[in-house]
Amino acid sequence: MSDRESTEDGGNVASIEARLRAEALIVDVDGFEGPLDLLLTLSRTQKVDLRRISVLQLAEQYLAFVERARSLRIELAADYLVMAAWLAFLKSRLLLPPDPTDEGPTGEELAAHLAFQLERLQAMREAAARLMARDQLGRDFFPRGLPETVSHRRRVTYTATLVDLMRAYARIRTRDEFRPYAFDRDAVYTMEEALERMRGLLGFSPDWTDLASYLPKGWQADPARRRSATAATFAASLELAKQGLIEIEQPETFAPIRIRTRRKDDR
Amino acid sequence: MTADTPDEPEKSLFEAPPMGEQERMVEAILFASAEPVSVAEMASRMPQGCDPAEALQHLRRRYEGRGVRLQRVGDKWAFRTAPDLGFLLQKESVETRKLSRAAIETLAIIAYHQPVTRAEIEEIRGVSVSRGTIDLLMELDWIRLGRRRMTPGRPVTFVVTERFLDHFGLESARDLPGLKELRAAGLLDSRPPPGKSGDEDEEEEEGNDGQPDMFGEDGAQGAEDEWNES
Amino acid sequence: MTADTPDEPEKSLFEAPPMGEQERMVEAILFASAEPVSVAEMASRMPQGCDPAEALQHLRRRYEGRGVRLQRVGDKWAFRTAPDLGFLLQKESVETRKLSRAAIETLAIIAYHQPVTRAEIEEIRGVSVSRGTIDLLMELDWIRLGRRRMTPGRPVTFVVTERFLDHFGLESARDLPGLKELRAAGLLDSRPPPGKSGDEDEEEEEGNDGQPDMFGEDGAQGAEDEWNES
Repeated sequence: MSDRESTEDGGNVASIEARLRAEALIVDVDGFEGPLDLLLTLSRTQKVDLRRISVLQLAEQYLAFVERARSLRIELAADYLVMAAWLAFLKSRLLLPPDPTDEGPTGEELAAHLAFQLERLQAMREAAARLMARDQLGRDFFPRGLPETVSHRRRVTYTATLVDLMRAYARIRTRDEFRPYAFDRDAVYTMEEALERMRGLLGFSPDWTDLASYLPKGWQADPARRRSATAATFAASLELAKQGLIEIEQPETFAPIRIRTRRKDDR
Repeated sequence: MTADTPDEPEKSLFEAPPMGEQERMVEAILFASAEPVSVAEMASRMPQGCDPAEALQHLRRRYEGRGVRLQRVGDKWAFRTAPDLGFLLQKESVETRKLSRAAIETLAIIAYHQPVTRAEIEEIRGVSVSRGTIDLLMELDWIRLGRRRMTPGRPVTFVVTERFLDHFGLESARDLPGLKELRAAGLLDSRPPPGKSGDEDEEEEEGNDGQPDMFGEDGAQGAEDEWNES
Repeated sequence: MTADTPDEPEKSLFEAPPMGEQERMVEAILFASAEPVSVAEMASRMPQGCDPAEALQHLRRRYEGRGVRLQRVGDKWAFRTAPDLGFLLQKESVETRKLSRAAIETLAIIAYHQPVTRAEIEEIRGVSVSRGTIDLLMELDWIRLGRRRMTPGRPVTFVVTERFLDHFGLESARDLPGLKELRAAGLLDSRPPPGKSGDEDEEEEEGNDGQPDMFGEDGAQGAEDEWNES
């Protein structure tokens, strides 16, 4: 083919080559992975380091390509046209003197970024090629072919003490008659006791009442006993509030906590 | 062509790789193969003139006393874990769990009332006994089947085992303290010991029947726990 | 193997085995597994007090130049045949699916830029990334989801996996070929397009803000840390 071309009129050779190249591009248009890929391919015709590439020239090449595709009635995907529009804009920026009132990036900045994108894409392609050229597992080097299985045994042991056992039995057998009471800890007022007491008193407190007034007799003087009773009563009131039996309020920080019975129609 | 000239310095086209190389080759082949490999098979894969049988002997010596060793399997060869290191291929994890409340109560009833049928256990507990609970106690070898009750339906009974006595340090099930003694020992304290609260879920699962008192010890304990968490 | 020092103090029940023994154990564990094994995993299977990390160093030296070699894969270790002997093992080779150019490029971008969002991959390749490409790489277990980017939309990121490292014989993502040069040339920087100020793809724009090191050493380290966590 080249022989035939060289025998022809020398003046035509360049244009024929150019035409062939253009047609090759057009035929190949499906083979490109988008406008950036096409630009990268076009940039190879400049045969320079990508960092010194002429973006203006590249833009012109691309626009010419799109123009030719259009004249050949080849339908280009939208992103090729978007890129063409952008490159046309970039070209005008690069050619016209910068407008001082115009904000935004200069043509040079845009061109530099495009060059960076092309260089980065090229670099990634080379990196991908180098990666795939490495020795690969299952092709160049191999894992153990006869692995021995590791048996996994999970053993669950259960523990229980004699005390647990007896306590459990006591719990069942005394469920009915047994009433909790605190022995050998007479300064402790339990929450159950508080609950018991409060439930008995609830019906009589339709209005806000200081929580402290619920403390049982004999638990108010001694500080240790008062503390325990207060804590238990407070805890019991939270439980009752949770059950929707009462409401709690505290007007401000450290103010007395007050409760009242929740009205039946509110429930 | 007297090929056997080990001291031959210059390389010929048909010269086999040095024995060290052959050893490496045999090593790689045996390592990567999914099954034991025969000497003939090795020879067919290695460059011409190789002597895998000899390479094997070198290799075998090299692995003597190592974590793996070269082992003959019929007329084939394979790497195998050294027998004394077999324990490394077993992974064992032991998890200690507290017996669930349902299980401990069921166990207690069996211990105090043995031989006892399932229906009796349910009557005492007030809730049905799940199959899993019985299975677990059987698996632990703390209970076993006793004689069938000579009543209609001939239900099976459960009794505690030697292992149960052993675990709980009892000479016989009759040594279990009675209610009075439990109370005297302070074991009827209303407060569940710390850490027992986790049992609540279990209980709820089986239903709260027989616990009409919502504000009994358990309800209160449960509520307290919720506060502690927040 | 010369671990038996005569002046060894008296053996206690909890004394770790001599280093020579530990080396054997590590050898056995790694030989038994086709997959890389972590140091923690080895330690969990070996007797208490063992130091698999040190044993690995000894073992690695022992296998230098042999037909199989000890290879680090992230924070795990595996025996692999020496690459120069691959020709012997063609029989074992598994036919791998031929990857499309898009898949290979996407893989490389994820490896070199990780953690990287889909929008960033598309920005670099200049085309959209098809769902199938990501799926395929995930299926091969070469990439996985990394942490979400803390930017509007919280886009997911992709990172390469330990299996990727294993497949390409890399000790860590930092050993990717040419990584240093690419970084030095600024080609792994995230460089937002000039003048992009929220009028276009907001998510992508913001994604790059305030994370200048996302693609740098820290990025790679971060990804590795995630591996270590698992």
